[in-house]
Amino acid sequence: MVKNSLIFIVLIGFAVLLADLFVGFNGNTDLNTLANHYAVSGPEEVGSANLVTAVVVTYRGLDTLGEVTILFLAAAIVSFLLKVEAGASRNRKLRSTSEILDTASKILVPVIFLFGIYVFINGHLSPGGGFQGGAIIASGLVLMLLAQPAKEVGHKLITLVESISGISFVLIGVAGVLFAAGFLDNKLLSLGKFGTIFSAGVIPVIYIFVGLKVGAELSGIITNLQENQNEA
Amino acid sequence: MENLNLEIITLITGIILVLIGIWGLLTQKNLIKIVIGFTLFNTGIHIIMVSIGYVKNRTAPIIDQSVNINDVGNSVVDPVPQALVLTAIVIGLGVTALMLTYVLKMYQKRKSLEINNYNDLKW
Amino acid sequence: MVGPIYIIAIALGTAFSLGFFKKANSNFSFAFMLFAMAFMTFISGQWLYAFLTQQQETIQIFTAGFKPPFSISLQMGLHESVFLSLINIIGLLAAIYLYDQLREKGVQMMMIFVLLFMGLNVVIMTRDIFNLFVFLEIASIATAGLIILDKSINATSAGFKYIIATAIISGILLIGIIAIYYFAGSLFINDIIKLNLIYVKGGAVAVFLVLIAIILELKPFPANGWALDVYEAAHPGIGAVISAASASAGIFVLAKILPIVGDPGYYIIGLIGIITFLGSNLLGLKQDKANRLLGYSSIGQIGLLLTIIGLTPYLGDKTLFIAFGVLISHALAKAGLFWLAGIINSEQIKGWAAIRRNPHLLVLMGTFIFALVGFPPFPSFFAKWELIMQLANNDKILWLALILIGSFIEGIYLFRWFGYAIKGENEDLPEFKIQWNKIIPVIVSALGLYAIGYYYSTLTGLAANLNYIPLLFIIFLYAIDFLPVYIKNTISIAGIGYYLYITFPDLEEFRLIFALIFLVGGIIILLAGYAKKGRRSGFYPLVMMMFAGLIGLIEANTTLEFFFAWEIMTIGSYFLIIRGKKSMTHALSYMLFSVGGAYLILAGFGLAHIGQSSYSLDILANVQSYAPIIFTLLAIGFMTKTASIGLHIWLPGAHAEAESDVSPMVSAILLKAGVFGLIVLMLKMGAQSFGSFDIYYALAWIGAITAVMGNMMAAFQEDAKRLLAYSSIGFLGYALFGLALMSHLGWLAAVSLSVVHFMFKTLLFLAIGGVVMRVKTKEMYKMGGLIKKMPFTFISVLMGIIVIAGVPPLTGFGGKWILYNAVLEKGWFLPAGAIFFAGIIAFLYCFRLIHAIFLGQLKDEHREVKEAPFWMLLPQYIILAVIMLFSAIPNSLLKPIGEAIMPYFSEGALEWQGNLAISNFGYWNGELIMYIVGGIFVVVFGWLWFMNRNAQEVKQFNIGYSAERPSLPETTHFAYNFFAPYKKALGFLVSPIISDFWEAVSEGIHAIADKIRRIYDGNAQTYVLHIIAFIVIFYLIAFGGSYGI
Amino acid sequence: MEFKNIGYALLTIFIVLNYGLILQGVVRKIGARVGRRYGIRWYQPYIDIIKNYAKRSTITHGVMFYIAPVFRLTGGIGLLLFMPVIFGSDIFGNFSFAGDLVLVLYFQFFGILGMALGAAESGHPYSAIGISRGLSQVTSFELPLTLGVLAVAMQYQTLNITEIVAAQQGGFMNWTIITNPFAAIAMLIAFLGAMGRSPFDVVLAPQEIPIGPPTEFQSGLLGVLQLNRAIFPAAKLILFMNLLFGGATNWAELILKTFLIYMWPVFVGTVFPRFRVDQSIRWFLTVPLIIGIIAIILI
Repeated sequence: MVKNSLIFIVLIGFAVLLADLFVGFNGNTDLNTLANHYAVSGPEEVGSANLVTAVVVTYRGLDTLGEVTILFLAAAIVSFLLKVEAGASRNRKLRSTSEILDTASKILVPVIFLFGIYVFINGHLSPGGGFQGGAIIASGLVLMLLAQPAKEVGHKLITLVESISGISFVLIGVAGVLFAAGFLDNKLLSLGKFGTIFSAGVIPVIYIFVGLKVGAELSGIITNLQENQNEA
Repeated sequence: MENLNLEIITLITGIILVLIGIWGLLTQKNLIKIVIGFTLFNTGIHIIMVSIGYVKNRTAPIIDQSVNINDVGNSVVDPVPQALVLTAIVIGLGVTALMLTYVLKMYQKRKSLEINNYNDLKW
Repeated sequence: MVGPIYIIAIALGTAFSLGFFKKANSNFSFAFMLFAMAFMTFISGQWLYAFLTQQQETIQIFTAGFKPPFSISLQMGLHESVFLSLINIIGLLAAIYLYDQLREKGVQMMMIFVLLFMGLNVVIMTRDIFNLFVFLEIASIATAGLIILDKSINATSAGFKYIIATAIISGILLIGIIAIYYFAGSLFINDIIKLNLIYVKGGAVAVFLVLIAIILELKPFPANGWALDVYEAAHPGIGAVISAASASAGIFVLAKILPIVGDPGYYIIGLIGIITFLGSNLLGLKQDKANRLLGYSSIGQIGLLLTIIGLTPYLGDKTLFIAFGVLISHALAKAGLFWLAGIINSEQIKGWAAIRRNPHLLVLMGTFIFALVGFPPFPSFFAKWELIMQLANNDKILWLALILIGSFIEGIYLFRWFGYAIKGENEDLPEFKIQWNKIIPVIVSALGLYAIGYYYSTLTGLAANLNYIPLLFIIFLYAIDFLPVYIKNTISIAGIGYYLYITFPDLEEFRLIFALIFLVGGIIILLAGYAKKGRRSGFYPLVMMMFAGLIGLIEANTTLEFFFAWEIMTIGSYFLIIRGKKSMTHALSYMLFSVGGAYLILAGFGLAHIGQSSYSLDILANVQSYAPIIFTLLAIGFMTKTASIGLHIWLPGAHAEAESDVSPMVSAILLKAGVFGLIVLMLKMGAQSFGSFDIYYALAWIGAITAVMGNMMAAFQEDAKRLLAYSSIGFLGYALFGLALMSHLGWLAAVSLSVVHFMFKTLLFLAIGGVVMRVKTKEMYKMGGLIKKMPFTFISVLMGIIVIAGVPPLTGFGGKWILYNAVLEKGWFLPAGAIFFAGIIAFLYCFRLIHAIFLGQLKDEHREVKEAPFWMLLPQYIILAVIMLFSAIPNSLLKPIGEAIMPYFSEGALEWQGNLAISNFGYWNGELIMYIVGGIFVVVFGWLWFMNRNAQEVKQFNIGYSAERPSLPETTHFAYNFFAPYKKALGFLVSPIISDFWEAVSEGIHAIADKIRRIYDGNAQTYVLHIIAFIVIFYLIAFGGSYGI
Repeated sequence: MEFKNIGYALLTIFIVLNYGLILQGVVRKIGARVGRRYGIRWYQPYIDIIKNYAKRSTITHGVMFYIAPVFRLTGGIGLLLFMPVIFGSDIFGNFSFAGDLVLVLYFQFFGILGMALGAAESGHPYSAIGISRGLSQVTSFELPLTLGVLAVAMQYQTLNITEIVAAQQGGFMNWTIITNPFAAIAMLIAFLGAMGRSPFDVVLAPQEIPIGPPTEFQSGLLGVLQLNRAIFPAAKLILFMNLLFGGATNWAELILKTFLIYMWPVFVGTVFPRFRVDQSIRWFLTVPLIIGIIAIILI
């Protein structure tokens, strides 16, 4: 009880802090200089219709690389920690799934995968992008695993996709240093015609790799967690 | 109630979520619930971030039919917090995944989700 | 040059590619990873080189081809390159160290490892605040991954705590960053700095959140339980990375965002820093697990760094020098210790006793421990020196005191630990094996410490004259340690002799006198070393280190040189003392008193430096302010070495348990360093008083009480060497008293007594050492009747005690006589009464010493005892010859001393007519007394011989013993508790009040530490609560008062 | 220093030796008569010495044992000779030009320590016990004595005994005992201890321990000690006479004064029973110490 009241007091203090922080916040009526630059010059400089994508992949591309790295790290740690020791007997008790789920998944999973690919390919044009697409792909995998718990997903494949797309991302970045103005420079490829699929320089390429990578990483995490279900 | 605009409401919601998240994280004894507390905290922060980037009466920063290509600067909200929140969400996802994995591993070793059972290291 | 961006590319590329490799190729994948680490190190090192030598300009790297603030930019400047090099080198070494683990655990761990360092590298280079957040997260997550290297339950739960805590912290950071973005409209740090956000309502809170989050990443006390658990549970190789590399990066980040906060931030950082420094070190006291102890120490060091950063406004342009000196010492030493921990593989610090199975490992460990505490020649020494000087200069006395207190507390547990390593029980400890990959990183970091220490000493400018020749000689002796003892002994003697020969012409006055005591004394005592057999491994470098320090004291012209030498001497003597038997606790208390004393000296020098630009020792002569305080600090500092009452408890054990030829060194020579310090101090500073209270009068009383207590305790000892040790305490009481008189005669007495003390204490310790060597016990009552077995030793002891007793005609009397005259001149009769009382008490222990050992009944088991070896006797008889010379011709000793004193105190000098000394009060002719007494003695002896020449020598038990024939020497030799009635009457005076006092202090501090550390209850929620509460409390501190961040 | 000094010194020793022996005998005689006993003959000490030298069997326990009496007697004679015995007399100033009061004070211990060493070599536990007691007691009365001496030296601004005596000339009102009573009292109390008579005679403790440190000494060795027993107390008497009672300008005055001073410990000894060592230590470090401190403060 004492502890809870202490927590309460501390939380009140923290609330006061947050209140103090935002006491002057009254919504924005205008973009600040930075945002304005992105909005006004973004389409021209980057060629991406989705300004968020422009910011994410180009202007703040290094963040995105870091982001991918974080997922990669998380996947690596999960796979390390949950790695089932070779030779360990596997006696998982798995619930059998319903026919409906099984059948539906067979139809839906390819569609979901396709949708995911669509989302990341169109990342520079519409809401969406590599992360979203990757997440969608991974959700398809979740569905698949729910329907067929016993299915072994090829870790090798996941790793391969993950590594190749990761390396490609880095290589694109380095190519920017070598052949354009800087690391992850968008103008490595021509900007193309604004608003079409083949536009916005390397953004779609990067987003494809990001999508694949994120999809692979999330899938890796999910399969690892799933394989550890009921594991002694 | 004039001040209670959309962004203020979401901001306050975010703050409350942060506080609830911390409260849960501090008071729940079940490891999974603690992780949930963290995700609430994290989500609250993301909502705060988005609220901050909002500009009154504007649309998403995607140049499509709803945006006048020549007046982008006056028709979209700030793309930066949205880009940041994207990154933050992914990071949060990674962290949450890790937390759950650790909890799983701890559970596998000791068959308990009670946080008080993991106090071996102290002082 | 290879662009810094390639650090990222290489690291990421490597990490991503590692996925291709399978376990079968682990050697190849490890090589691949190592190559990446090496390449990162190469890039950063290459930039460092360019910045240092080629006037390279700081460069900005723009990503995505846009300028900031539109894109993320990185910066590479001198500071960045230094930190990057440090971190990457540690990373490279850590990777080598973790060779087995990384290979065994597979490619994931290698990926994580590389990515951790990639994260840290970007964190240092980036100039974008959100990018900073992202890469901090990478580093955090990678760390969390490395923590679970061995997948144990403890590691996993520690990892969980770590993730929860860092996730909360980064959440806070994120809130702060987004708020900053709101207020600043930019994420580019340079832009944000320009906006002075702290003057914007709400902006200040945003800045505060970022600041506090970065500080929390540095694990401040008390919101750091999670980090401690990590240090304890993680593999030591990982602990090294967290402690050394991550913390360095964290500090750099803090420095990077500091300009955003502006000046008010310093206050908060300093406050948190000092709390962390003190709190963490305090709690470390109770810690007995090695890795966790290292954790406490790491956090403490980070606290010190925070303090230094917080004190930037007062440290000015020295901040970087100081902070980096502390940081690099911490990083290399802490990494080294963690790595050693992995080799020793002992959870408890007591288990480190195993380390001395390999003496070289012990040397490495010592290097790290001394570097952490801030001894020379390590960078931390120069940093600490500069820190104290600057703080004093800015009148930040409280900060100065707190920093020294914190360092002292850290010294306690580090040296206790080191003591276990050198002297703890290691019989039952498991073996450890040394692998090449584990030892190389340790060696490299130790060498790095030495190299950077040397580099640092050249940076200070005034340290350029530091005398490294003796230190090189020490290294030489270490290199030839495999040779037999007589060769090394000869080389050592030759070394000292040669040094004396080349420095002799430059010495004068007191320097000459003390140089002779130190160096000639050293040579004489070293002669006894020929009596030792075998290799005497490690002995000579240590002896030479002590002498190097002593020489340095003599030669010092600046306060820094003096302090440098003082600390070198302390190291050498510490090791000499701890070489003895059962010496662990004594060496620890010696070290603690030494370190405490040294800090007082440091503080004193610092205060003396206020308002003066020079560093010469002469600044003491015209201090601007705090003169009496400076004097008191320095005096107490020096008195820890002279073992004045209250500060003496280290001495008896230390001297008594030392080896037979080390005891005279530490007793007869080392204590004089304190006397020399006092002399320098008193000469420079002159009369000092607090208001009307004369400090010298207090010193006189301290001297008097020391003399009485020292002598009385000596009288009650059963252990011969302990008796001599207490006698030293008493004798230095006389010297202190004499010095305090501040007159010609007082000083003449003090200095001549110091010389005499050197002689008889060498004589007695060597003689008793010889006896102990032969009879294998130090308990006097277990000896007896040895006069017939060891007649030469007996004569030494006899002469020695006559000198101590101050009975005419031998030279000890001269000191007494001068002291009487000095007292009459000065008029301090009450302390003088005590001094003379002490002189009489000296008879008690003198007699006891000679009686219990040499006279009375010979024990049966000693019937075959032989005389002490020739090489033990030789130095004794050399000294005996000098004593006889000084006794017969007292002015051969007193005149030169008098001349040395003359320039400072001319009044009341003795007038010499031949050998007749005339003072204002009386006169004394030592030579004549010698003849008269000799004459009377010969006449009386002749008379007795004439009357009684056919006396018959009888056997041992042929005594008139109440008509019974005693059969056992044990019951007949009255020696145990010899002064029982005296003890009954005055024993209460020597009840161990002082040691009880220090013990109570120590117990109290440990109890407090134990209570406080209960806050770390091992529960992740508690730790998070600490974090939130920490934020709230410092929010209130920063914004609550009128201060405002 | 000339050789005739040696002759005068021998003369001094001769006079003081005889005086000391007679004093010893006479005082014992008086003590016996006071106690209603017949007592010894007044010349008994001479007889004892002659008897001891005449003994044919002599044993020794070793070198230190053998030379211990030499140390003892050298101490006694030295003490005597380093003082001016007769004020104003060059002849009986003896070797006082070699050192001052400090020398005299410290030279007392020469004999004590030498004796202690020799006695200890005998290996007889009673010797050792006696030494332990003796040294303990010596240290305790030394403190009031030192304070008194410092007070006196300060009073006369000199450590030169001759000058101290000179300052006290001109009637008993100039004696230190009158001019500096506290110092004198402290010293006189210390003197009780120095003389080793009851109540501070536990060192020799004639009843329980057969004569303390000298237990093992016999024949000629004991004879030398007996010589010292005549000279050493006499020398101490002369020292106190010089410091406190104006010294003596001729032998008659010296004999009179020292005899009267000697009565002081004799009376005290007759009245008070013996102290244990710890008792005497405690006592010396209370009353006389306080008096000594008062003397110092009053200077």
